[in-house]
Amino acid sequence: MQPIIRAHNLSYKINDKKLFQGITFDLVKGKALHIKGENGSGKTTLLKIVCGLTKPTKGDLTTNTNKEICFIGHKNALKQYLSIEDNLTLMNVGNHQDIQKYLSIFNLDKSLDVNIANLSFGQQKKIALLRLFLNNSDLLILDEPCVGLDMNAQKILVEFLNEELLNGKVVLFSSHISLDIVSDSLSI
Amino acid sequence: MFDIKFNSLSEALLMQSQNGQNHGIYVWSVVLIVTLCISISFVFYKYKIKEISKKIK
Amino acid sequence: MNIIRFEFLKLLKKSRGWLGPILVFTLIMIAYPLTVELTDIELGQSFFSILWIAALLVMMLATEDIFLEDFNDGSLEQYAISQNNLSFVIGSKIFIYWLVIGLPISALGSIFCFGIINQHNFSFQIFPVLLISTYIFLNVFSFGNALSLTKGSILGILVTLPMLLPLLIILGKVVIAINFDLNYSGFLFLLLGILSIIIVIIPMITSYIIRAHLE
Amino acid sequence: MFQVNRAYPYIFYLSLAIYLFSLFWGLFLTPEDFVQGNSYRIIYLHVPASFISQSLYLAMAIASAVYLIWKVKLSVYLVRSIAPIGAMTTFIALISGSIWGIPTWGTWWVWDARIVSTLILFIMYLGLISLHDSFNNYEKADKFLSILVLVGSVNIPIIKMSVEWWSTLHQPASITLSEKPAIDLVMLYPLFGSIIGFTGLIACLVILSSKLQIIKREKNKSWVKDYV
Repeated sequence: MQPIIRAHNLSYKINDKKLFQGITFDLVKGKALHIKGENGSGKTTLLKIVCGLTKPTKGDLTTNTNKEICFIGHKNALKQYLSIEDNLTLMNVGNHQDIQKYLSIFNLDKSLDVNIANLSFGQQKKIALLRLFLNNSDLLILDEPCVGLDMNAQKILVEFLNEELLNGKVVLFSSHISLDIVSDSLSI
Repeated sequence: MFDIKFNSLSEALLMQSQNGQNHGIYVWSVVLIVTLCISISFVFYKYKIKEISKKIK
Repeated sequence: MNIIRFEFLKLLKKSRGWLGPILVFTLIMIAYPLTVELTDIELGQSFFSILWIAALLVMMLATEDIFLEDFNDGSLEQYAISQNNLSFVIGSKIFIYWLVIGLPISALGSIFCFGIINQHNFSFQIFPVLLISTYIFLNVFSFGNALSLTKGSILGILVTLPMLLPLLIILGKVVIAINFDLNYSGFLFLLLGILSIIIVIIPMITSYIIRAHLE
Repeated sequence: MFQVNRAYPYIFYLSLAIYLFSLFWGLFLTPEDFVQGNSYRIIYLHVPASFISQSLYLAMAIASAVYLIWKVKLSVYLVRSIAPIGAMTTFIALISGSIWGIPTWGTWWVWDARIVSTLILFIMYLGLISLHDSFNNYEKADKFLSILVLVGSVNIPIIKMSVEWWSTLHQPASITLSEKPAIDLVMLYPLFGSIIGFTGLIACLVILSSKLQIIKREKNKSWVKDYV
């Protein structure tokens, strides 16, 4: 089977300082990869390289997917001055079939007209994760998805990811805490 | 062609023109500015190179 | 098409983003006659220089966070990852800014022109010139703002303002042309030509710059 | 770099000698100008500087195109190291021009086409330097610098054209003044000499400045450590 992501000997330098080097991995359908590492070891950079935002200094990376990549980064991509509803429109998930389900799970369905600026950090993160829950892609890339989430939401996230893996999607995530996902791990 | 157009140093400094104006001050101030700019930048770059070489050592 | 709709929604809901520049423009236009003795001739003489400078300043103000906000909250990241063409996104962003800010300002400018110069043919002829020039200003300033994305807009302006000086010279010429009834349409075509080059090139360069910022 | 280093003193002393000799020639040996009097002797300082200020920009544009196309790091070091020197020569051209203007035009500043476009060039040089210095990530800064230099280089002929176009209407009198009177051969030789000598001196400055840039940017490389 052809791997969705094939990374070969990736290295990255910033201002002539090596961040990481010689990273090689293959990910086939239904597999997950947990990227571990200390602060500043380049986890975010590696994920950005896989997304195609950053070019590696050396090495090749091929991604084999026709659909868009779903990327949840540190930044939420939410507009502070818009309501939840408008933000969902901007995410282009406004009329997804599952949207009511997730909104009610996260207890946000009653406050659709509240501006994002008035929500707590964790609630904002939950709305950003809606982009993941309602995704339409084969490749899910999550950068520290659990920061700011309560236990309940973390459980939902893990369940969702496991389900998506069974559906044959590829998940690539970095996290400091270990999540209950069947995954290979990569330390950088 | 190659004879100096001024008879003395003070004449060269004043550079009196035919219309009676002294143009020396303009010419010499430009000369001064150009020399200063060029020499200061030479000194500056030499100093900077020395400084950074010391740091690396 | 969705992108244009989304950008429109975003800008419209952020009222300080579009109302602010328009109000500043109006205030400059109102404040200008107060500084001159109220005789019509003198008012008319320097009205156009004030008009161009005001349009320039206001466009500067308008583009201040055209990319900064999206960069800070991560929307640009999402745009760059998605299959949308980034330069198309940027081009439509600039277009929306022009539609929401540049268009009203051009209309206001020609209304004030009518009020101060009191010749209706002047204000009719100045309107298309204002439309085109505000679009060019917006394009060039968004290029500058993209360059100095995280470093404040002053730097971007410092870097791009010298490039706009030729345009100001042309605008000065246009006023003379209208005044003496010379070759007005020639200038209009010249401005349109400049715009058509800029409208293609600036989004391309800007998308390259923004990709470099996102690295 | 080592070869350049070896050639550097020769270039320096040769061009210094040429420059001083032509300056001496120009300042003392050439006859006085009929119209402008002795103040025309500023030409031997002013013309080389304004010539160099524009050709340095051209050199920067070429170097940044090379960087953007072939990703040659050395060329962007060159761009960054030329920028302050270009600013300095433009400054010299502006100052010497305005001092020259006092005796000949009776005023130190005229809104003349050449002066305004030189002033814009000066501002652009300063803008380039401040843009590059405001980024901590060198690679980003290099990219932005070279893009801006290229965009600016497209603009420079436009600026020149439009400014010239503009000032012919407003200041018809000053234009004729700024144009050089048909210059005599006796005056032309030292002018060529001073241009060549000045170019050599500026080339030396560029060499020094790019040396500084290279050492600064490659300081972690072992060959730099061996070198210093």
